[in-house]
Amino acid sequence: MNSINHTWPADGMGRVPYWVYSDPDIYAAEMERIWYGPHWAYCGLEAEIPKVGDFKTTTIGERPVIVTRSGPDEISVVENRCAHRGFKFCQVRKGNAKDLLCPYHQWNYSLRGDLQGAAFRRGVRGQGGMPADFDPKDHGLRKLRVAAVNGVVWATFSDDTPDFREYLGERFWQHYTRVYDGRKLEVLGYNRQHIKGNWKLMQENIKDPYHASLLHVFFVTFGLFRADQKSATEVDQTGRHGILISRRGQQEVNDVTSTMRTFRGDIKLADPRILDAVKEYPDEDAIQIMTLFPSVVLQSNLNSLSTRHIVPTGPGSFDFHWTHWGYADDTPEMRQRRMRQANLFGPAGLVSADDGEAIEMCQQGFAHSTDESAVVMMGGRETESVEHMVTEVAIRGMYRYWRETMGL
Amino acid sequence: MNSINHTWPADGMGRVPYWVYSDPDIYAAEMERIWYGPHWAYCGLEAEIPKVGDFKTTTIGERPVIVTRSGPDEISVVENRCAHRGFKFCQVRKGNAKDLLCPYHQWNYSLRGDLQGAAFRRGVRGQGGMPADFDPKDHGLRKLRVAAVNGVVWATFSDDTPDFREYLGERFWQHYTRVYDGRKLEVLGYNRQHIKGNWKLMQENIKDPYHASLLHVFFVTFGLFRADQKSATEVDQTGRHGILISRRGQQEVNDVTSTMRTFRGDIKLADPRILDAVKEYPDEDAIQIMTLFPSVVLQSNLNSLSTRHIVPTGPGSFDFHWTHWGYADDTPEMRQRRMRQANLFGPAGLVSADDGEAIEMCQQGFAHSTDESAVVMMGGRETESVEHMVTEVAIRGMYRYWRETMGL
Amino acid sequence: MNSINHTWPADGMGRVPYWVYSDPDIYAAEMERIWYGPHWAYCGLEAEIPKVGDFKTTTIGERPVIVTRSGPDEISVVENRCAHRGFKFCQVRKGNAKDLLCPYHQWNYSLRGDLQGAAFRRGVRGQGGMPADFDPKDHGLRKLRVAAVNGVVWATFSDDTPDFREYLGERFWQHYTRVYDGRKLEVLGYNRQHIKGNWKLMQENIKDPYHASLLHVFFVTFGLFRADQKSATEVDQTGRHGILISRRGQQEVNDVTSTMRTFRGDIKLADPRILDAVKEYPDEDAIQIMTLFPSVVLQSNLNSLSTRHIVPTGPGSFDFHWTHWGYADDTPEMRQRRMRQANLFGPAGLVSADDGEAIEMCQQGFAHSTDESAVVMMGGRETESVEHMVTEVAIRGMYRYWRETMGL
Amino acid sequence: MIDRDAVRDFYDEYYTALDDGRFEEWPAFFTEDCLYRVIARENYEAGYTLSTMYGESRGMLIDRVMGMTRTQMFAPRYYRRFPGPLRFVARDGDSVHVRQNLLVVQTLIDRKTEIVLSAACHDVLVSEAGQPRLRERIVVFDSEMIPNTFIYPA
Amino acid sequence: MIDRDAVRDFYDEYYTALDDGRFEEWPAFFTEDCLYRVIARENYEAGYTLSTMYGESRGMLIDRVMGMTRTQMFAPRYYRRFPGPLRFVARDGDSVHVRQNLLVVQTLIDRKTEIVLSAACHDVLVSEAGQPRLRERIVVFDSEMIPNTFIYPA
Amino acid sequence: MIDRDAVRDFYDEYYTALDDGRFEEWPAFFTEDCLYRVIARENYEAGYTLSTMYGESRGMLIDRVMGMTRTQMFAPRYYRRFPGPLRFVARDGDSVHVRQNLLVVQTLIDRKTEIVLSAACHDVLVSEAGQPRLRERIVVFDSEMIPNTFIYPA
Ligand code: FES
Ligand code: FES
Ligand code: FES
Ligand SMILES: [Fe+3]
Ligand SMILES: [Fe+3]
Ligand SMILES: [Fe+3]
Repeated sequence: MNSINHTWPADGMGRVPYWVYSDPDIYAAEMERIWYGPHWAYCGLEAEIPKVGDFKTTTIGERPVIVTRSGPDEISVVENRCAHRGFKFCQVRKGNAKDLLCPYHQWNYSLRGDLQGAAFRRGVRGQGGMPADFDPKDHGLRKLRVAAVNGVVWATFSDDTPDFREYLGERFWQHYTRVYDGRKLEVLGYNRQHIKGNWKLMQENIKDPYHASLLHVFFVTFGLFRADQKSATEVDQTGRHGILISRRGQQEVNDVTSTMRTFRGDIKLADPRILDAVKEYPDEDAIQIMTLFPSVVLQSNLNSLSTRHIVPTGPGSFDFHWTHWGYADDTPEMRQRRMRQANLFGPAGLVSADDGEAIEMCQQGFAHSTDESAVVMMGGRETESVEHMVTEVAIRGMYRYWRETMGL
Repeated sequence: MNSINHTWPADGMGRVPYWVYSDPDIYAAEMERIWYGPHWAYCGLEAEIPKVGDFKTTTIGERPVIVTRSGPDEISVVENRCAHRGFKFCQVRKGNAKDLLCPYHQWNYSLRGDLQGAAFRRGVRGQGGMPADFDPKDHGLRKLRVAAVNGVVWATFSDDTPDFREYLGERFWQHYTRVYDGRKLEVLGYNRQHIKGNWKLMQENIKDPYHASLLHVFFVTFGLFRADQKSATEVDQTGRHGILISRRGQQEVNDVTSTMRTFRGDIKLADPRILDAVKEYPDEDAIQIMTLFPSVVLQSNLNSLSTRHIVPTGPGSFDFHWTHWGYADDTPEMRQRRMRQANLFGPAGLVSADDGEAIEMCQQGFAHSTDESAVVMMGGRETESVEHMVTEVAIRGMYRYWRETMGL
Repeated sequence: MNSINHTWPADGMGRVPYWVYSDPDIYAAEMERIWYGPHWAYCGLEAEIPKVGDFKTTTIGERPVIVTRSGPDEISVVENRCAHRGFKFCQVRKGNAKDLLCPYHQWNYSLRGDLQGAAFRRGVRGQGGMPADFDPKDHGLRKLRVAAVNGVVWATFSDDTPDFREYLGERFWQHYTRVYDGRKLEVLGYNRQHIKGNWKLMQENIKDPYHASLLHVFFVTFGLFRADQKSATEVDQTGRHGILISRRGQQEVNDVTSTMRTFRGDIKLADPRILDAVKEYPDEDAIQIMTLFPSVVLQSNLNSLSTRHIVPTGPGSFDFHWTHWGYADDTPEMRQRRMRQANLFGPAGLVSADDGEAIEMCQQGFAHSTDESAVVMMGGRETESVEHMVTEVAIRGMYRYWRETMGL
Repeated sequence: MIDRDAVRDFYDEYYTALDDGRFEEWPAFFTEDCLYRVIARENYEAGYTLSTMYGESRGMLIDRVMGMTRTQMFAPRYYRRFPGPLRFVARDGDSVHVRQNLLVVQTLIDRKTEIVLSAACHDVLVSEAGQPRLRERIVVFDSEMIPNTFIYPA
Repeated sequence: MIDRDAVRDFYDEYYTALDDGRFEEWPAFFTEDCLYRVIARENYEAGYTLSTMYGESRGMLIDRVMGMTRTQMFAPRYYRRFPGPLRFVARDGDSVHVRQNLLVVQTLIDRKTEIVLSAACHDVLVSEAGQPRLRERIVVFDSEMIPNTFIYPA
Repeated sequence: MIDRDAVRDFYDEYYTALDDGRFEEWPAFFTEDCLYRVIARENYEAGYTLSTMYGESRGMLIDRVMGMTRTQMFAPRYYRRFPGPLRFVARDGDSVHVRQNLLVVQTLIDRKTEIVLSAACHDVLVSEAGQPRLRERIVVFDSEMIPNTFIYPA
């Protein structure tokens, strides 16, 4: 990273310099150190590939991969790049196959990524073929380490990545298993957005509960999310993961709403079913939104459950893939409820659309002032978990970790 | 600018090397030294924001700014980038507001850009909030220096920029005040073009009267602009500004037209009202087109008045915003006349369309021969004003100044 | 090329590192050393500009050029960039003109590219004009060296390029003159594709006969191209050019087809006229496809004859221009036959569409793993011609030459 | 019985109201008890019910308009709708099944116009008080990767 | 009285003439004394009269064609016009008020096809010698940031 | 005698079958002995006969579908066709000459929707067994620089 010559602002914890969002050398280093480094990346749900031979394609960082059900109780993740001449041979989103075949020269791999056959390897009628020293064992697909944890599939390019539970830390393991508790999951459908902003802005957006109670008029107005509600903002030991927890409040006018210019006391819903949420977990929390660094947001918001996968496509943009899901044993009513509440989320979400727009507006705002920096001192300069949402602590935590990892 | 290793061609004044139009390092240096340096940049017309609280958004170089009527006799220009986390919070072209509010976390600024309030600054019910050392005075929007001169608003990022009249120099101040004479202006409408060429090509195009009498068949044919007319090409002391002055001629065939391959002697207009221009200034000039470096072209052409704002969007492209205007006290006939003549200008202009196309064709031509250079020796190698239009003197002037400023 | 710090993989001849396809510095060096270096580039067919004054525009590397019939027996190739200020003045695909006129300031060039006139060169009525030392001889268009060989026009920017026959070498000269035998050619039409892959992938695709017998199900199925056919893969002395020769086979099932997963034994054609090919050359070859480095593929496939011109548009993409042709003395039946067979080729080709897609899929696959490398050891590690098609020898040959030329 | 001309006029009104941004008029084009979905083709074909925009009553459409106009934050933009030929698929009783392609282009300030939605619309129209109304409208879009947000209804 | 079919046929002729580049025929689709505007939506909505292309008589349209074909310098391009459904807005006396969306795409040599204009057309047709003619045509375009130039009429 | 409504319905069926990917039904829209061309405008105008897609019998169209569905290798994509207004050019004997613009947009996985074809279609319809059928269809496209491949028929 000798090509990077930036220095972090003096007020270390309270500031984030804008060059972290646009410098191509920073971005290239992030790919190596973060995305292909010692971190678990989101790959999908086991429910997407239930039967042996089922596979799905996805992307980790910028690299295409294939997630296969390579055995009854085995999931494999291999790079979607033929070992012969680099062909991205799997082009569909999902499918089922006995093996992985590259159409260009018919190199053929097992569902685990081992090269099983290469057409004409021994030549045709004594002509051509691979040299004697060609050993199929040296020519398999690049295999990633895999962790399938309570229905979610994770993978990493690095040998140094700690095991998944350790990667989360005990506290976040508890949060994770609250929702991913081992029950079978069911896919309800997908939403996909291309957002013209740096990938970290998505992490920040979710790590920042403070915006939610101000930007999201719909949430605020209907008391779904308000700064005066019992809530917590937690950061893991390393600072990289975060979670925002909130109880549901009422649509009441009080001392806090009076400070919110965006509160609309007069609004009523013509059909309130969109908000008819039911308690489905032991605790009283209405919302738990977790950011697992670097690749995903795990949402449990009212009864809307989803994973939101971040796929960087350059310093200034990323693709954002939503997988909405429910439990396999959901009642039809519950399934219907999750569907209805999905109106709040995704690219047309009455709440989430605000975030996609906000991220682009941030990138537009600072893109040409990279010597300036953002202020992230709401709630102080610390990086410890707190029992409220009036804070940017989780953002500070992420950059504490980011600087360690990037050596900046 | 250590990353720039180019040397100017031997024939210094007579040549412009093609790398000035495409090298990204040159472009980045131009942003710092020229666009954000000691130069006045065009922001708009006072007539666009007549009432207190009126604002408009625009761009200087690549930075978004907001122009506000912050007081009865005060105009402010602030960067359109929230001091909190960089949000480009003002997204509309125009509006009226009591203050400037960023929707992301409701930081709220005065029309002058001072931070007036930050939601939850003191926390919510004792939780969170900004640290004790958070002083709103340190967190306002970046303010630019402003000059509102006879109806036109100018701004600069630099403290070293001389005052506007000095920036123009006496001679150009006279030219400027010929048209911008203190009368109230009125907006007639806008035209906008995205042109795939380096921003300096637009400056050159207008600084080059010689092309006008050859390229613009419509002009030439109807005697609106011809090399045999009384005219002048002036350059300011520094070389950066230029003006082209011309009297109107006739549609006559003579020794000069014979040298013009594009003269169409046979063309007549079915409805000549498009050319029915009237004298509206004391002098006899039909055309005065001024280039105020680096950001704008001020046109008074027949009775068509406009500002043409240059907004660079990379080494190889810029946006070009036309504001067509008239005087507030224009008669309906005169307003109608300016409208009609507007057919000659803008993206569909019978004359100006040629220029937009010409600029793209230049960029296409030299983009892949950056070691070659343009010839700009028409009228010699000097950079002094002349009493004719058969010259590239104003282009030479601009590059004389450009090299000083860029240290090349 | 000091900015390039890559090292070739250990297994020199058997590997191609993926950075050759995406590094912008490599690409820039390729332009200088290969495209504008000592190589003949394809410009078109003489049949496109039969009459004196006929011209066509095309591109060599990234530079626009004009090919003119400057005399009854003379063809000139000049850069499409005005010597004045770089204007790409010729914007049409084809035309006929007495001279070349730039519309911007009416500099006017002969069909050979000599400056014949510059408007107002001597000023207008004693005003302006070019300085005394302005010598038109110094201001012509950049002229390229030209070779018109049996109906095909070639040009080069370099003085060091050997003459065309020598450039091909005796063996490839024989292949070239098999099809381009001096008979008059006739244009049948064009096809154009924009392909998002590095330009060398197109060269590799054609230099690789091994894929053809596996990827192209249509070919394989109808016995048009199969690994069990008599064939040859030849490489010239330098390694840069290649040719693939094949006899036509039958739609038979045998030991080889059994190894081809893509063979469809059951498919029949409803209207077999598309394959009704006739022998038109002395030899028994059904297919001869030649790659002349770096710019073109010369195809004689059944009775379908075409040139396929490669125009790079960046490290990750190129334009691919097909000129389908026949002999001027073709019978109507033969012309019709070539037309019909064209269904196999071009962007919708039942065979060629596979290749365009394959190239993009390769670029997608390796773009983000530039430290990895392709395996090109089919048929060994040698670079000598062989009497079969089960080989990547011609790819190895190209990279042997490429490394010499690039100094890598 | 709704005839072709009535249906044609209905959609002319429908799309004009949306293009003009008269969103408050939009819910009235539907029956009180209706189904509205804007759904990605991949979901539709996989049998997933998850929709990007969803309403199961006129009330929910009214709430969508309220949310869009009074609560959502987004950059100003124009949408323009280019419906393809109307195809009459079936009639059962008093309802008409209509199908139509739809291209929606958007223009943001100072940006070039781009395609935001390429879709097939599967509609069911019924007659209410002599007026055709949508009892069901399923907009199945190919353009699964949405350029950030999808704000206004299709 | 101009009927629907006559109007439909009129626009078929109108757009075909333009798509085919038979520009010299274009002015004859208008009345001698007519109004033609191609105007940015921001201007139109702000009440500004400034138009990107403007004509207040058939003569001016003739001059526009002359200027375009004999004096302007521009790169060769194809335009193709995709009008939306015709909507009949009103009739007063012998004139018909018609409204229609219009998508214009352009293709330059070796470049991909792009949208150059997304607009709504507000037209007034009258009958002259049994022929419908345009007395007024206002093309209000959303695509305010034009890709360099707008050459051929809409 | 084929009337307007029959032609309209015919094209509704034609484009719907293609949009839905029911390619095996496509050849039946043509007469046994037919001519089908998808040809670049530059070729068409220069009098070159070379076509990007070509068929001179229903059989060849059947083979095209077979090749496309069983032999070609390409990335999955959606095409959607947006035909412009139908224009009746001429009638000779029992055949109708029809002309129509056509915009085809394509969507590849995770990519934005783009224009793949902007064209004018010159068709000749005849009546066979009471059904209109295409005896000739020439699709002349402006979009000469194709984004890599053109896979499905227009
Ligand atoms: S690239 Fe996959 S088999 Fe050759
Ligand atoms: S970014 Fe503006 S208030 Fe937070
Ligand atoms: S640029 Fe060609 S004459 Fe001036
Ligand atoms: Fe949010
Ligand atoms: Fe000009
Ligand atoms: Fe091939």
